[in-house]
Amino acid sequence: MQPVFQRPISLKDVATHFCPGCQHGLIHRLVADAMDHFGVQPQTIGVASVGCSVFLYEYFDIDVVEAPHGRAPAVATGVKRARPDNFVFTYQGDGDLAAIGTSEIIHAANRGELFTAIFVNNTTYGMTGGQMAPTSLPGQRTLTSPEGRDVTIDGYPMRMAEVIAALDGAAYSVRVAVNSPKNILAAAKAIKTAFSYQIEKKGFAFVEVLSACPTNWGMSAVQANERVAKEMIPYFALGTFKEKN
Amino acid sequence: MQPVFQRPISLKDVATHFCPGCQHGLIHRLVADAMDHFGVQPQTIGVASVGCSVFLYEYFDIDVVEAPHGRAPAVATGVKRARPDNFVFTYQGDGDLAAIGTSEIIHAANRGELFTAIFVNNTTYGMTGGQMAPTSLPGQRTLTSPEGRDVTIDGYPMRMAEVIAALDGAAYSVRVAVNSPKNILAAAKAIKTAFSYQIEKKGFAFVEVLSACPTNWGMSAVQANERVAKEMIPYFALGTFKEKN
Amino acid sequence: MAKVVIDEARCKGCALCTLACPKKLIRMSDKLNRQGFLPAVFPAECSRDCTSCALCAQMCPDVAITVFRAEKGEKP
Amino acid sequence: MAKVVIDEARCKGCALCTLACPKKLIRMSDKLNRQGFLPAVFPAECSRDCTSCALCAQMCPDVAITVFRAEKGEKP
Amino acid sequence: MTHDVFMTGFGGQGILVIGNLLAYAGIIDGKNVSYYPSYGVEKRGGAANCTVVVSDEEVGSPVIGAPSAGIILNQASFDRHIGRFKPGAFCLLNSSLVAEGAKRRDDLDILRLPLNEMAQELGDARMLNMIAIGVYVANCRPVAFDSLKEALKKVLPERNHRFIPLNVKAIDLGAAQVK
Amino acid sequence: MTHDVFMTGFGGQGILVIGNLLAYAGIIDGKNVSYYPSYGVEKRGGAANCTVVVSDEEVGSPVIGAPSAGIILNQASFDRHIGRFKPGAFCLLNSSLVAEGAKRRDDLDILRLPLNEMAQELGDARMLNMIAIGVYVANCRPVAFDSLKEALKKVLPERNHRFIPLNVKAIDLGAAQVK
Amino acid sequence: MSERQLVAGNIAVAMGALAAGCRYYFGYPITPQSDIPAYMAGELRKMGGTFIQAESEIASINMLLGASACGFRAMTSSSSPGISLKQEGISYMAGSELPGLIVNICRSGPGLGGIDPSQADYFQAVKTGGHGGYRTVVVAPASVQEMYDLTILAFDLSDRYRMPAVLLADSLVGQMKEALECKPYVPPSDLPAKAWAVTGKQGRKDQRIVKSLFLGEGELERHNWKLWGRAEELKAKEQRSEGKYLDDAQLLVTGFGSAARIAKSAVEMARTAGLKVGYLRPITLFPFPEVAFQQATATCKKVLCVELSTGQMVEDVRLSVARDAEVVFYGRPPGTGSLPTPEELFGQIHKHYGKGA
Amino acid sequence: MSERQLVAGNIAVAMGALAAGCRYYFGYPITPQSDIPAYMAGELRKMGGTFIQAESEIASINMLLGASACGFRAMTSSSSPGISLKQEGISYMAGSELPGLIVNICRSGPGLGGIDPSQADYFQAVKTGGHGGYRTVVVAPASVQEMYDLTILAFDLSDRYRMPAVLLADSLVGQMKEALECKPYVPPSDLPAKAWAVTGKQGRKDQRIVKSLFLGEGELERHNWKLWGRAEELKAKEQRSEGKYLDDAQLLVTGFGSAARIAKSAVEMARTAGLKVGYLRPITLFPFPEVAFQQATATCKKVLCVELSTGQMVEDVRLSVARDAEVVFYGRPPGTGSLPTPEELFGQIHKHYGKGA
Ligand SMILES: Cc1ncc(C[n+]2csc(CCOP(=O)(O)OP(=O)(O)O)c2C)c(N)n1
Ligand SMILES: Cc1ncc(C[n+]2csc(CCOP(=O)(O)OP(=O)(O)O)c2C)c(N)n1
Ligand code: SF4
Ligand code: SF4
Ligand code: SF4
Ligand code: SF4
Ligand code: SF4
Ligand code: SF4
Ligand SMILES: [Mg+2]
Ligand SMILES: [Mg+2]
Repeated sequence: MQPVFQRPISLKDVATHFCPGCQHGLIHRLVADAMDHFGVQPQTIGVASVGCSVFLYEYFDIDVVEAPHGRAPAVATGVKRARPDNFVFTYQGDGDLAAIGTSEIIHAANRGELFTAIFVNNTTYGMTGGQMAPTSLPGQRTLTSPEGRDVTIDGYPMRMAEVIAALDGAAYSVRVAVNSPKNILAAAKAIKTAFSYQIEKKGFAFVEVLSACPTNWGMSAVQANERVAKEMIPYFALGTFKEKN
Repeated sequence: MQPVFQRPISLKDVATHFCPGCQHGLIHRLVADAMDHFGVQPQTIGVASVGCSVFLYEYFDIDVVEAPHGRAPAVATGVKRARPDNFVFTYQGDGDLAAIGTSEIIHAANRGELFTAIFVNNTTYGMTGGQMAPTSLPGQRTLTSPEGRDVTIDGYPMRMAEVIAALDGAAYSVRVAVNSPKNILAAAKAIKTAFSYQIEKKGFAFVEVLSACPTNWGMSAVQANERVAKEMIPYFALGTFKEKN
Repeated sequence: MAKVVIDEARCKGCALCTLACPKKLIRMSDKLNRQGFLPAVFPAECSRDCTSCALCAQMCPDVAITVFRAEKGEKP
Repeated sequence: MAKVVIDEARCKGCALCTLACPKKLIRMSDKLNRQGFLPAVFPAECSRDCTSCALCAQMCPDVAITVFRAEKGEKP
Repeated sequence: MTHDVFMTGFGGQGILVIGNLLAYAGIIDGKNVSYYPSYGVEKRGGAANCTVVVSDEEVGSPVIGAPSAGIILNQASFDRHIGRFKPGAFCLLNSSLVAEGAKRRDDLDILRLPLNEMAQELGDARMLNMIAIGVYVANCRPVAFDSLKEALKKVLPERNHRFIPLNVKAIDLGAAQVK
Repeated sequence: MTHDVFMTGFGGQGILVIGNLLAYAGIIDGKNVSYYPSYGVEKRGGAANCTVVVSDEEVGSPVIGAPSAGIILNQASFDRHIGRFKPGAFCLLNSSLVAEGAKRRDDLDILRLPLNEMAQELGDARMLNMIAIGVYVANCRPVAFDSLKEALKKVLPERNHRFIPLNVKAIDLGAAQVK
Repeated sequence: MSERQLVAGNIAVAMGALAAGCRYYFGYPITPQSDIPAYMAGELRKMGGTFIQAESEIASINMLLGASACGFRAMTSSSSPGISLKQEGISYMAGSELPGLIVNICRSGPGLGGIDPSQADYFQAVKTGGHGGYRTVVVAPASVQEMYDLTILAFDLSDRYRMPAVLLADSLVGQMKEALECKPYVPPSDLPAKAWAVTGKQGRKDQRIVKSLFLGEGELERHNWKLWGRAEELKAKEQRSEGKYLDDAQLLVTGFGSAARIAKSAVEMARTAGLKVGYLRPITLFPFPEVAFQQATATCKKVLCVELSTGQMVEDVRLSVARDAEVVFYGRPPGTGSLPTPEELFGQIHKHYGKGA
Repeated sequence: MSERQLVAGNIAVAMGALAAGCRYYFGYPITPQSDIPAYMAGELRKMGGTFIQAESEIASINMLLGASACGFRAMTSSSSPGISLKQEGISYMAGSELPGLIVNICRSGPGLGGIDPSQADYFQAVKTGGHGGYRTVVVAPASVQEMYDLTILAFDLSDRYRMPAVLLADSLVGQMKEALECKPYVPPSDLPAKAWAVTGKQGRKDQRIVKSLFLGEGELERHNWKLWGRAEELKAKEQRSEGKYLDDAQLLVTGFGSAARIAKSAVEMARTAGLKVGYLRPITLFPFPEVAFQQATATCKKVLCVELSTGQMVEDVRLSVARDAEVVFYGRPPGTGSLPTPEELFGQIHKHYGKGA
C-alpha cells in the first residue's frame, strides 16, 4: 500500500499539548506542509509568540526564536533583516497579535517586511484561560465578559485581515478556516501562497486562520467546530483581501 | 468698530513657543473656537501628548492631564470613563499617534470611546528635531532618512484617518488641512462636528489635520505652507471617511 | 480499497475525523486509551469502502491519521 | 471699511497672512520686533479697502490678528 | 493541634473540591486553615494537587515538605509524590488506579480502597472524591463531620445543592471504611 | 596651563561654531579640550551657550562654575550669566546688543565692542562670531592663531570652505582689537 | 466580627480594593493573577463601576493614570512581564504625584520564565524599575487576610503620600485560600482631599494640570526634592513589620511574603527543637522596616535572609542591620518544583545557628 | 596613533559600535540621544548595514532581540522613558542569554521630566528594572574617549557573558565634544563562537532555540543559577574603576559618569588647596568595583558620594566599603539649572573633610 496522507517531515513526530479538538495542531500541520512543499525547512527560522502555540519548537523541526507577548513581528523583523536569505515566519494568536501586539504587526506589515505571518484567531485568550480577546464576538461570554461582550463598552471584534490588507506595505492578506475539509484545503493553499510571497520577495503576507478553542468556549470539539461555521465565519468573512503582484 | 475676528476665550492670551509659521497654533485656535462654540470649556479636560504640542495647558484655559508619549488615548479613556459628563479631547502629533501610540488610538477608536481625538500630521517628529515619522512622504529627507524615505525599507506613509474609519467603533473620521482660508474653514467645521459626536454621545470622533513644520522641513513658513498643498494633500486626501449617524 | 491507520496513542478522541469522512467509516471507541481519551477507530472491514480521499486525515488536529491506497494490482 | 490690528509682540513674521488676504493689504515690516522677527503690518490707509473678511486672521498661526468692522453709520 | 494533608490526582477527579471542602469545614470549626492548590502545565487532564492545613494555631507554611497525611488518587501521582510523606503518615490509596509497584513505602499507614468501583456502586462515579475525604476525616479527625457536611453548601455551586444528600452518603461511606 | 571660556548668545549668532572652532584648534595644538553646549527649550531663536576648556593636563569638568573668560553676545545672556564669572575674568561684551545696566561688574576685565556693526562693516553680518573668537584668542592665547585658522577647515562644512578667507579676515579683525 | 469566608488571595485583593472604594479597574490577562480581573469584571459592572480589559499592560497603566488624575481610587493588576511594561507609566504617575494601586502577582522569570511563585521582582518594585528616580509604596502580604488588609492600606498610603503603591505578592499567596474576615473600611479621617484632581474648571479660577514636565529654572530639581521629602516622611512614619521571638534570638530569620510564610514554619520547628531563633518579616518593603532591623540586630548578630530569588531584599537587609551583624542568604530562584519546604529552611537554620558573627 | 578628532560623546558611541562590528541599529527618536540614530542612519545604510527607525522603543528592543538571536552584534539607544519601555525586552534577552547593547543617554525625570543630564536611572540599570531577576553589564563612560572605548568593551563583555549590556550616560557626556582617538578594534581572540545562534537548521541535527520559557522540573531554577553564576564570574573578573590620590586620602570622593567628571575637578581643587582628598570612579557599574572600594576604605574612612539624583549608587557604595567607613551623600537631582559646578563640590569636600569617621 502506498501512503496518500502522511505527517509532513517538518513536523516532529511527537504528541502535542493541545486540547482535544484544538485546531492549533491542524494549523501547525498545514504550515509544516507548506514548508515541505517549498523545501525551505533547512532555512527556516520560526518566531514563536506567547499563547497556546508558544511551544513551536517542540513541534516544528526548525530553529526558533521565542518573542515576548505580541512582539513576534518585531523579533521577526530583526531576524529577517539579519538573515535575509532565511525563510522566516511568525505564528501568533489573537490576543498576541490583535491586542498587545497591534502596533508591531501593523508596522511590520506597513514596512513590507519579508516574513510570513500566521495569525490564529480563536476569539479568546486560550493560554490564560479564556478571557475576552479583541476578536471575541459580540455577546460572547468569557472570563472577563461574564455577561457577554458588550460592544458599547468592550468595543467591536477586530477584523485583522482587512486591517492589514489596507496597509500599503502588505502584499497578501487572506482569511481562511479549518473547520471542514474544503476549508482546510483552501487554507493549505493560502498558506502556500503566503510562503511564495516571501520566497519570491513579493512582500509581506498575512494569513488569518479561524480556529476552535473547545476548552475555553466550554464546548465539545464537535460543537466548537460547528461554532466556527455558525458564528465566526458570518462575522469574519473568509476571503482574499489583498493579493499584490 | 465691531470685532469680527477675535481670539477665542478658551485660548489663553499668551504667546506660544511654536516656531514661526507652525500651524499647531492655528489648530489650537480652531479647537478653542469649537470649545467656545459649544460652551464646553468649563467641563473640558484636555489630554496632552508628547511632542511640540505638549504645553497644551499653557495655551488652553482648561484642566489638563499630560500623557506619556503615544498614550493619550489610554489616558483619555481613563479620564472619560471616570468623568463621563466632562468633555474630553486628546491632541497628538503623528509620531505620537501613528508610531508609538498606534495600538492605543486603534483600540480606543474601536471601543468607541466618547472622547474627541485631534491628530496633527506634519510628516515629522517636530519636537525631537525632525526624524522620519510614520507619515513622512516617500523620498522625504529627515534626520533619520538622510537619503529620503525609502518605502521598501522604511515602509509607507500611514493614512490614519482611513485606518480609523475602518474600525467599527469609530463614528466620525475626517482629514482636513489648514493651508488656506478655505481649508481652514472646513477644518473648523470638522472639529465642531467631531465635538458634536461626543456631546451627542454618537461615538468616537477623529480629526486628522495636515500641518506644516517649517523648522524641520528646512523651509520658510510660506514654502512649508505650499508643501502642504503640493505634496501632502495629494498623498493624504482631504475628506470625510466616516460619518455615522 | 484503502487503509486508514489511526495512531491510538496520538488520538485525543475529538471525533472531528468522523465528521469529515464522507462515507462515515470512522467511529469512536468506547475504551479509554492510555491518555484517558476515547479514540477514533477505523474498522478493518471498512477498507473496502474507503476511497482514500484522506479527508479524515486532513481534518485531524493531531495528525493521528495516515491513509494508504492499494497500489495498482495490489491484493486487498 | 474695516480695521485690522496686528499684535506686533505676538507676530512671528511668518507672512502667511499676506498670502491669505485676497486684497493683498498686509505687508511685512523691515524692522525687527522685540522677539527678533520682522512682523506683518496693516498700513492704516488700507482700512478703506479692507472688507473685514478676516481671512488674514483665520490664517495666522499665532492668533496675532484681530479684525474690526465699522458698525453701520460709523465714521471712517 | 495541626493537621495537614496532601491530596493528589488528575484534573477531573475532584481533588480541589474536597480540598476546599476540608478547609471550609475547618473554618466552620473555628480553626485556622490554609488550602494551597498546584497544577500541571496542561489545560485539560493534567495533574491536580492541593495541600490543606487545619490548625488551632496560626497556620505557617501552606506548603508542607513531608505531609502527615495523604489522599492519592492515581498512579502518576503515587509515583511522583509517595516518597514525600512523613514516616507514619496516613495515606489513602485509590487502589482502582494505583498499583504501587517499586515505590512501596512500608513505613506509612496505608489504606487501599478501590474508590472508582465504590463510587460506581454508589451510583455516581464522580463521588469518588467525597468517599476519599470521608475516609480521611474519619481517620485523622481534623474537622467535625457535621462541619464537613455543612461546608458542602459553601463549596458546591447553588445548582448542585440538590446532590448534597448523595455527597453526604459518599462521605459516610468513606467514614464507614475506617474502624 | 588651563584655559576656560564661557560663550553665550542666542541661536543664530554662531556661538556653537566658534566653540567648536576653539576646541578643534586646541586639538591641533596637541592640547586636551572639552566643548560643552547647552540650549534653551525653544526650537528657534532660543539661548545658546557653550563652555570650552583647553588644557595641557587632562580636562576635568567640562562645566565651569566660575569661568575665567567670557564672550557675551546679547542682553539676555548678559543678564543671566554675568554674575558667574570669576573676578578678573576677561569678558568680551557685544555692545551692539548689550547695555549692561544694573548688573555691572567692575571686577572683570571687560572689553566692549560693537560686534554687529563691525561685522556689517566687514561685509557679512554673520562674521560677528569670528570677530569675537579673534578677540578672545588674541587676549587669552589659549591656542595658536594658525591652529584656529587651520581648524576652520575641520569645522565648516565643505560647501562653506569658500568663505574661509572672509572668516580669517574676521578673526584677524578681532585680534587687532587687542593691544 | 464579620463572617470568615474561605477566599483565595487574589480574590481578597479584589475584595479589598472594592472595600476601599476602588471602582476603576484596568487590566490585561496574565497568569497567575487572572482571578483578579475575572472577579472585577463580574462585580464592578454590577455595581456601576468601570472594568476595562485594555489592549495591553501599557494601555492599562495609562488608563489608571487618567482615572487617578480625576481623583478616583483606581487600580491595575498584572504579573511580572506585564509589570515591566508598566514601568514608564509608573514613573509618569510618580512624577505627576498620582496615587493608584499596581498589583504584581509575580511569576518566575526572567523573560517568559514560568508561572511559579517568585520574589525576583523585588528590585523592580522597591528600587523602582522605571526611570528618573522616584519611590512608590510597596506592601508585601503573606496571608489572604493581608492580601485584603494591605490592599486597603496601600490605597490609603498612596492617597496620603501622593505616590503610586505596589502590592507585591506571588501565586503562593495569590492562589492559596484561607479564612478571610472582611472588616468594613473606614477611611482615615485625616486623608487630605484631592484638591489637585482634574474636574474641568467649572468656574474655578486656576487650571488643574496633572503633569510631570518641569522646565523652569530649578523647578524640576525642587520637584524631585519634594517627592524625595514625601518618601522620607513615609520612611519615618510608615514602616511596618512582624516580629516574633526577637528578645533572645541568636539567629534572626527574615524574608517577605510567601518565603516568610514558609520560613515562619521553619522558625517554629527550630524553637520546638530548642534553638533560639527569631523571625522578622517586612510588611512594607518600601518603606523598608530599617528601624526594626536595627533594633533586632542590636543584640542578635546573625541574620538569615530567605528569598525566592538569587538574592535581592538581602541588600536592603544588609543596609539596615547593625554594622557588626552578619547577613547570610538562602535563595531558591523560582521554577517548577523550586518552592522550598519548611523542613529545608529548618536545615538552613541548623547550618547557620550558633556559627560565626 | 590615529588622528584625534573633535567628536561628541553620542557620536563616539555610534563610532565605537561600528568599530566593534555592529551593523544592526534599531531605535526610536528621543532627546538627548538623537545624534546616535541620525549618525547611524547615514553610516549604516552606506555600508550595507541595517538601520531601522522602529515604531516604538518596544519594537526596537525586540528587533534587537531578533538580530542578536541570529548571532550578530546589534544595538539600540534611547533615553530614560524609552528605556523604561524596553525593560520587558531586556528581561527576555537576559533570560534568553542574548548579548546586545542598550545605550541610555539619561534625561531628567521622573515621568516626562526634562532633558537635562541625569543619573537617576542608576537603579533601573544596575538593579535591573525588568522582572524576574537577572543582571546586565553596565558601563558608565565619563569622557568622549570612554564613550567609544566602553561601547566596544560593552559589546565584548556582552558576548562573552551572554547577557545584554547597558551603556549608561547622560547628555553631559553625550553632547560634550572632546578629542577622540579611534583605536582600531581587535576582537579578543578568546571570544567564544556563537554556537547558539539561529541560522536555520541547514542540515544540523539539533534545533537551535532561543527562548526563556523553562517548564521542566527544576529547569528554570537551574537556568537562574546558571545566569547567576555568569554574573558572579563577571563580578570576579571584570570590575573596572579609575582611582587617583588614594594612598594618603582622608576623604574619598566618588561618583560615576558626568558627576565624577565634575567631581574630579573639585578633587584637584582640594589637592591644590592641600587637602588629602582621593578620587575613585566606577567605570563598570555592574560589576560594581567592590574590591577597589574595599581597598580604598581599608585606610580612608570617609566617602563622599556625588550623584545627579537624590541618591542611588550610594547604596552600592555603602554595600562595598569597609564596615567602619562612613558614607555621606551629595545629590543634585536633575533639571534646568541643576548641574553642580566643581566649585560647589569643592564646597562639599570642605564641609566633610576632616570631620567624623
Ligand atoms: C506581557 C505579557 N502579558 C500577558 C501575558 C500572558 N499571556 C500569555 S498567553 C496570552 C494570550 C493568549 O491568547 P492568544 O494570543 O489569543 O493565543 P491562544 O492561546 O488563544 O492561542 C497572554 C495574555 C504574557 N505572557 N506577557
Ligand atoms: C517614550 C518616549 N519616547 C520618545 C520620546 C521623545 N519624543 C518626544 S516628542 C516625540 C515625537 C514628536 O513628534 P510628533 O508626535 O509628530 O509631534 P510634533 O512635535 O511633530 O508635533 C518624541 C519621539 C518620549 N518623550 N517618550
Ligand atoms: S486552551 Fe484552547 S487554544 Fe489552547 S490548546 Fe486548549 S483548545 Fe487550544
Ligand atoms: S518644530 Fe515644527 S512642529 Fe515643532 S513648533 Fe517648530 S514648526 Fe511647529
Ligand atoms: S480516507 Fe476518506 S473515505 Fe477513507 S476513512 Fe478517511 S475520509 Fe473516510
Ligand atoms: S480527528 Fe484525530 S484526534 Fe480527533 S478523534 Fe479523529 S483521529 Fe482522534
Ligand atoms: S480682513 Fe480680509 S481684506 Fe482685510 S486685511 Fe484681512 S484678509 Fe485682507
Ligand atoms: S500670519 Fe500672524 S504671525 Fe504670521 S506674519 Fe501674519 S500676523 Fe505675523
Ligand atoms: Mg486566541
Ligand atoms: Mg509630527
